[in-house]
Amino acid sequence: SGNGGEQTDGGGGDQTGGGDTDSGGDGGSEDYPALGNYPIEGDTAIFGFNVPQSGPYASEGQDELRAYELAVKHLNEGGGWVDSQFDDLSGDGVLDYTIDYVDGDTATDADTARQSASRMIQRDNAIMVSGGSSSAVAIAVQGLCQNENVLFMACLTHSNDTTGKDCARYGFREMFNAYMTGQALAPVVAEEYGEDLTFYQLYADYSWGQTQQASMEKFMTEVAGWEQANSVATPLGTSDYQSYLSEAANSGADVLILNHYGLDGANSVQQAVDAGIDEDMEILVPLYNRPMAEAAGGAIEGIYGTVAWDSQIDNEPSNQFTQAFQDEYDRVPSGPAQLAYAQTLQYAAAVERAGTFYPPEVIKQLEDYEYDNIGMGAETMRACDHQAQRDVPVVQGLPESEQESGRYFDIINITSREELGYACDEGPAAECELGPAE
Amino acid sequence: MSSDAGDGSDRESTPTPTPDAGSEPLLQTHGLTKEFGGLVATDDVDLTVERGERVSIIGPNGAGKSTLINLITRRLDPTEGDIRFKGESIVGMEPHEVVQRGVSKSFQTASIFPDLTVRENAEIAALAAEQGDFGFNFFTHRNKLTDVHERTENTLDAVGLLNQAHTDAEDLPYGDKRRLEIGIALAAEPDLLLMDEPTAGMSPEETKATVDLIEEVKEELGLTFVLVEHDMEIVFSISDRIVVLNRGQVIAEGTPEEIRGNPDVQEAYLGGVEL
Amino acid sequence: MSLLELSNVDSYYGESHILRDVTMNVEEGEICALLGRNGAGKTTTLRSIAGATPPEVRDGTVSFKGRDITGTPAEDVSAGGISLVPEERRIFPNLTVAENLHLAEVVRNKSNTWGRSLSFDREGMSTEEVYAQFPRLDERRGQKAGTLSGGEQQMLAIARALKQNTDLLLLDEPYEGLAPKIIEDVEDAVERISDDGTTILLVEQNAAAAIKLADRAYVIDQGGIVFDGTAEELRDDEETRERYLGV
Amino acid sequence: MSDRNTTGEGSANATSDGGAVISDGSLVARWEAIREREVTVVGLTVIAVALFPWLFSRAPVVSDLLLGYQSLATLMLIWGIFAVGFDLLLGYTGLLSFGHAAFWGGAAYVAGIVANNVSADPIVMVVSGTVFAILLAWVLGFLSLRRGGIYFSILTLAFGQMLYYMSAAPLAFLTGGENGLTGISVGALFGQFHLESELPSVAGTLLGNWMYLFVAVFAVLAVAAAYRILNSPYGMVFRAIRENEQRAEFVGLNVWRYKLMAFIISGAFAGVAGSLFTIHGSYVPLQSLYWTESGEIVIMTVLGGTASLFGPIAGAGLYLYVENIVSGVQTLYLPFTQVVLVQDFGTYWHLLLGLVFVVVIWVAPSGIWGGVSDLRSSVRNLVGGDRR
Amino acid sequence: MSVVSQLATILLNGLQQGAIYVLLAVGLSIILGTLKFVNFAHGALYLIGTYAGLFIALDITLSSGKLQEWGYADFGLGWGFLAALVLVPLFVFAIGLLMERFLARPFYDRPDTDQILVTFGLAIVVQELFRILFGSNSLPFNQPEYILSVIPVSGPMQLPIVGNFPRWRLWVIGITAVLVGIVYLLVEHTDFGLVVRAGTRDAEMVRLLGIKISRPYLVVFGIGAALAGVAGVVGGPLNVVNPTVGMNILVPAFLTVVIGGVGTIAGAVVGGLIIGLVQATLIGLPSVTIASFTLNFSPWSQVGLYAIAAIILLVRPQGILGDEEVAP
Ligand SMILES: Nc1ncnc2c1ncn2[C@@H]1O[C@H](COP(=O)(O)OP(=O)(O)OP(=O)(O)O)[C@@H](O)[C@H]1O
Ligand SMILES: Nc1ncnc2c1ncn2[C@@H]1O[C@H](COP(=O)(O)OP(=O)(O)OP(=O)(O)O)[C@@H](O)[C@H]1O
Ligand SMILES: CC(C)C[C@H](N)C(=O)O
Ligand SMILES: [Mg+2]
Ligand SMILES: [Mg+2]
Repeated sequence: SGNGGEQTDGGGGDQTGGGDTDSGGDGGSEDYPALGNYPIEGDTAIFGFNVPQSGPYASEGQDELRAYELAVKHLNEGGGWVDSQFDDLSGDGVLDYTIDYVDGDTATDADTARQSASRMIQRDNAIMVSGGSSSAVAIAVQGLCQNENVLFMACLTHSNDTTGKDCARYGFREMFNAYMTGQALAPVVAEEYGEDLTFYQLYADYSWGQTQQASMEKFMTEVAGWEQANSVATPLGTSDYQSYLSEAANSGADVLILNHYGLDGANSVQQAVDAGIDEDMEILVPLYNRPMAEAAGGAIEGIYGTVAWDSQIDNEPSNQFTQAFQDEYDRVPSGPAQLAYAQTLQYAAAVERAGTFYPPEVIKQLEDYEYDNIGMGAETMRACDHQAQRDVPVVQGLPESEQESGRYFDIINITSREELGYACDEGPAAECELGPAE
Repeated sequence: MSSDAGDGSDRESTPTPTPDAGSEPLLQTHGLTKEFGGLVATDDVDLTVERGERVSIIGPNGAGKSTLINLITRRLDPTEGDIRFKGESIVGMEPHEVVQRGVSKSFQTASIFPDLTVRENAEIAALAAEQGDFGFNFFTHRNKLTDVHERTENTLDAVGLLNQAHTDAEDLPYGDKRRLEIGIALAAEPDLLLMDEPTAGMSPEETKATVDLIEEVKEELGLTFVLVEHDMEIVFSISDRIVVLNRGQVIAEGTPEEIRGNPDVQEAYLGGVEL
Repeated sequence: MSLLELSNVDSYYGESHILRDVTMNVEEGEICALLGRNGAGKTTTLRSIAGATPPEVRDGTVSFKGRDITGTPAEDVSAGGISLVPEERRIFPNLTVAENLHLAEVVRNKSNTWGRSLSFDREGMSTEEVYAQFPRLDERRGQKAGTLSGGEQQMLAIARALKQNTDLLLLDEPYEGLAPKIIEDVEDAVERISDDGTTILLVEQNAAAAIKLADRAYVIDQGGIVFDGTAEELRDDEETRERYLGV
Repeated sequence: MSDRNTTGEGSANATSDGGAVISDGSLVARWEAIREREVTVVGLTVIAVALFPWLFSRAPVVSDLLLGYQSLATLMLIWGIFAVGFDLLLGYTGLLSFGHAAFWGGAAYVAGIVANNVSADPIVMVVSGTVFAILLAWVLGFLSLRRGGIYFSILTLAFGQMLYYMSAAPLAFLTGGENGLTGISVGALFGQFHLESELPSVAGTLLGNWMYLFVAVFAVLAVAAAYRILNSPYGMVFRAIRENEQRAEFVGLNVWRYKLMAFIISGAFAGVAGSLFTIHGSYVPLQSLYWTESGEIVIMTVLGGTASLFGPIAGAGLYLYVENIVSGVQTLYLPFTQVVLVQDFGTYWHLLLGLVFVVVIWVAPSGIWGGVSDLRSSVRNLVGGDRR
Repeated sequence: MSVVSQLATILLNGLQQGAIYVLLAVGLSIILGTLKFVNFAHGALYLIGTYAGLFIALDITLSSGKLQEWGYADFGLGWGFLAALVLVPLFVFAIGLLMERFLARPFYDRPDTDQILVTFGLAIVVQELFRILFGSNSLPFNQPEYILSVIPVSGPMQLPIVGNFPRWRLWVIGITAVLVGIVYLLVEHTDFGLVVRAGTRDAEMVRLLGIKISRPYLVVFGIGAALAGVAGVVGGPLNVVNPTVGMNILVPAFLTVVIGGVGTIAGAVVGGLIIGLVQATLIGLPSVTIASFTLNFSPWSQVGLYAIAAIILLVRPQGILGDEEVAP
């Protein structure tokens, strides 16, 4: 059955101290200096789940929170992947600590998210913060966590910058990024629509949209051999794209790439179809998710994109998670839920391996850690930029008549991680400076 | 309205002192005209006020008295004509600039600072008088401004409100509000004081007291003032000269005796009731 | 029973006590003058009758056709048959002459009474009657009232009142700012209206002009009635005139 | 004489209750009394500011009840500074600006940009942010004050939004656009003290870190400055303008320039606060220029009580408290029992503030502080008779 | 694509975007002009209109909010769009009446600042109520395909010169034109309008003529509110639906009023068209390259809006069609 990760080099050498403290309930205060919220007072370790409970990504946030709660439950009481996939975890707390959590509302707003994270860290002494949705928020919170020496297990964030120019020693990302989306999508659409095409891009004007736009430009030009006609930023929060779409239609380009996410994306696709653009142009939506597909309805028919994780992915960990989630909440988990669940367990397992909550030791355990237990195949959490190296599913929207609850697209292809990614001195990683652990 | 009844000749016959001859008049208007839409509120008014003179302006409602005052205080822009104060044209100035040059006004309805105390009301006026129209003294404690304080106290003393110095202005009885209003106007120690119906709304006793107050400042400060008033008793008792306005035009001008006997004034203002 | 009766009315603007114990009555069909100097309280009296606020009537009663109308809102008083032609004319400058006049009709017009049914002793004039009365206005139907001369505005204000269903017309200084020739026109109009059976309460500072028309007169000073008698009596009462009318 | 009325409102008149004798001697005495009171106000502020973080986030029992934490205490002071300045404009001068986010956010950005490109010295950051806010206030004030009343509010709103959209897109190369300004690392104070580090010994227990101390110094200075301004000729002129602008003009005051100064001064306070916000968070969200941020300062000020020195600070504190702490409360119990009053109480925080705000405007325009003052004076009257 | 067709498209887009602002601004403007009441809660009426339209027209499944928690996740009447278009204005009209009676009236005599503050507070309260009840998730407001099952209203429509244009957006322009026309006729050519226009200048005199001005006031407020409600219904399918839409649309709506001039319907129309056109034009303008420097206009589309507004107000403080304020 599922094999947990193996320890690669990196962490091994200095790890002795951590091992010793394992037995002492104190979590090793004598061996490691106080840092961030380490040592933990009392016998409960607090996780901070900072998710959007309001704002445009609130529905993603809610599903994340469900998954987080499920993860905490499994950590304390066993169940789900704790029993089946993560050998490091006992199902009886982490080390000798019971896990508890606090949650906060980021309102999909960077400032609010930071205030909320800061409360979790300062008042509630959270030892780890997880969350995200909207890369701007994730990056802002990640920066705060770096300053506060608290680990940030990024959940839903897809911008190259999260593990690129804004990367942090204290932040780890399981989600793939825009760059990989470009890599995964380019060959598929080149194959489907042919070469020598021109494309026109609209993108949400913030970290994610910008890097998504840049990545699409790079790979559509380099890999598919297409030519970019124009690329236009739309302010984040735009919901009426008509003027932008008119321009796109006027450009005479063959392909329209809509770098919008969530309902914004649903809107831009729908409005494009409503304006008859699909009659003259092919449309691409690089990053899909379910609420968006749901909202866009028939408009997504035939449109290519990538998704994080989907319950349609059929392998053992995926099915186990879907089952556990459904048992608990009576609903099919979304991609973000899987990320939230995985990131929480991943952290806990690293603590177990480190034998301490002392953040630098936990970081060492996570860096270059290899695993194959969260339903996306074999992965590595790369040390140089803290970006998971993983597979990326490419999907195509179904016509309205074939859509049913929980099924809105076909998984065309799960692009293997071998065909994706970039070296540590390449692409986004070249700009990454992780900063100190202590 | 362009009726041509009874205008022109009378006004031209009244003597208009020639300007710049030796001692300049304090205030002079030339062809001052103010139109509101089609309505001519003041029509080609030439008014001269000499230093130390007490001039009253009378006339029926809507004659343009208040408009004239408002033009002089720069609350309104003239449509045509010029206003000179101490020989300097004040047309185009901001109201506060005119005040700073020595023109003060008491308002028709009591215009005070209701939520401030009586002392503060006076102090604001004193401040403007002592410190000019603007200063960068936002870090100076105002209690350090001895000169302002003296002036405040003097003003309150002059209008007899020292005992109510701590009362909120809005809590004063109506008459005292008018008193304060006049005090605010006086605090600047103006060269020219314009008063628009200072006794309106006062009881006979209050009116008497106000008249006494005016008489008193007139003596003490040697003030020049222009009074708009409907109370003929006051007008005839304290004016050196009376100017009668009707429909925006000066129809007569002269000493109280001359005015009393002027048939045009009878007709236009006093109502044609034979005396 | 007089058409209009004020008994012991006290009116205030905020805390200023303006009308003090005013008692007066106006008989049906007469022209009654209310005289006094500026600020004596004439306008305040009219406003107290018409239900306009401020002032506030705190004591005493106003009754019209035997009904106590103290404190009745202005629109109800007006709809009940008392029309006020206020000081300063108060025509609507942004509306044309015709619209100004039409407005007076709105309330009378069945479909526009906002739900009230009324009965009147006297119907308001028709538009044509009004124009016949004031030919100057007829010439200016389409002109914005704000651009009329003062005298024309005054005519418009009176004409507007005449278009209402009015039993009692309150005129506040109708000659204000009018040239003598126009004053005569207005005087004629007032007389004719009176002959038609409308009762008129006329407020003036110009005692002579008022006495010419009036049957009876009151003189008010400092908010209190100081004289009450026929026009002749006032004409002969030199002392009152001198003391209270400033002449 | 110095034992009461430390709030700064209407203070000057309270001193001269000795009577109307005017002589140099009494003026000097009066000035000294004022001085004394000024020292008292500042002294009390210092004490309050010094005790606050300890009470709020560390003191036994109290802090457990309050559920406070250090960085929120700092943030409250920062917004408090902003609110004090805003009240000079709204409460004292009577001008309702809906564009103050421009000064707060503008200063925050400038402080951040300076830190990233010129000098990360916290003092340099504060100075540059504030100078920018002052210049900006001068320009925007010049334009917006051309009209009064609601038009002033709408103009400030419009200019504020213009700045927001400027930094959202065209100036994104400077501001980071929607991502906010990231990567700010604030230098050590005087090259010595890292703001994040704990203060030594007792100071550490009371104040916590250098950051708080740094902000607290500015907060005390802000209160002192505001107190002084209110007791300067300006304070009186501002109130005169609020009461009767036209009359103020006709006593010979250049009302327009005073209004502009009120705007600039309050912009300066916003600038100090905005710069401190950057130092505190080492991050500037684009949201800091959005008009709802202006709305927040309006709410804080009005809730706390306009036209009072400490009301707005209390309002800022209360707002942030509700936003950050009450919003996290899951279940509201009847005090000292297990009886559940409201489930998910925290989610109602914004609604709650909105309702309280409406009620305050409706029935208690003097705000919370006004309520407290009324209470205090009625208690004083009860206890001390009517010693004027 | 020819320049002509591009210009025509920009014009049409500008008209359509302007139309929503016009609907909001006409209401704001007549309320401000007639009742002298500053309504910062006008956006809340738009919000109510949008949600009401959504629930009347469609069947919605809520995924968050208290209603969902309380078990009322499936929501909506699904009566179709025409029903929404008729019922929502009536509903919001009624809300407008309540607002006038219980909120505005007590504040007529209070300073402008108090009016701004109290309505701003109310706007927050409404927004939060919606957030709590319906969740803060954006809800999709799908466009109607047909009205009365026969008239197609969605999908592209082939226009001369312009080419494909979304049909629904043409409807929005049409509906706006008709409604604003009706309101214009009502205000300029009926007795009701006469009373309202007279009341704008001198409410007391209107009362002295025997007319109960408080009723026209109520109606004016109601009409203003209803227009905001319509804006919510027709604009909803062009945007997402969430509790912040009201606050977001408020500022441009106010700007429209101030640009056009308070109290004039024509002004609101002109203001709305200027805003719509400026926005559409800046987005539509091709970028200009001078030497190696490329200037893109679309990032300036929002800034441009405010800049134009600022310029207009500095040159003509009373707004393009506004009356000069009467001298003191
Ligand atoms: N701001 C204004 N707009 C239009 N017309 C005005 C304005 N101010 C005054 N008027 C008109 O100008 C004329 C003169 O008014 P003014 O106030 O000067 O009269 P007055 O002589 O002071 O009268 P009173 O004795 O009643 O105070 C009046 O007909 C008045 O209606
Ligand atoms: N709105 C008001 N607030 C306060 N006091 C007022 C108000 N209106 C009038 N007064 C005062 O009430 C008194 C009576 O005023 P009123 O207008 O009734 O006089 P009037 O006899 O009509 O004079 P005029 O001949 O000038 O029209 C005056 O002293 C006036 O100042
Ligand atoms: C949630 C993500 C997958 C996409 C999102 N817009 C981001 O910023 O990253
Ligand atoms: Mg006058
Ligand atoms: Mg009168």
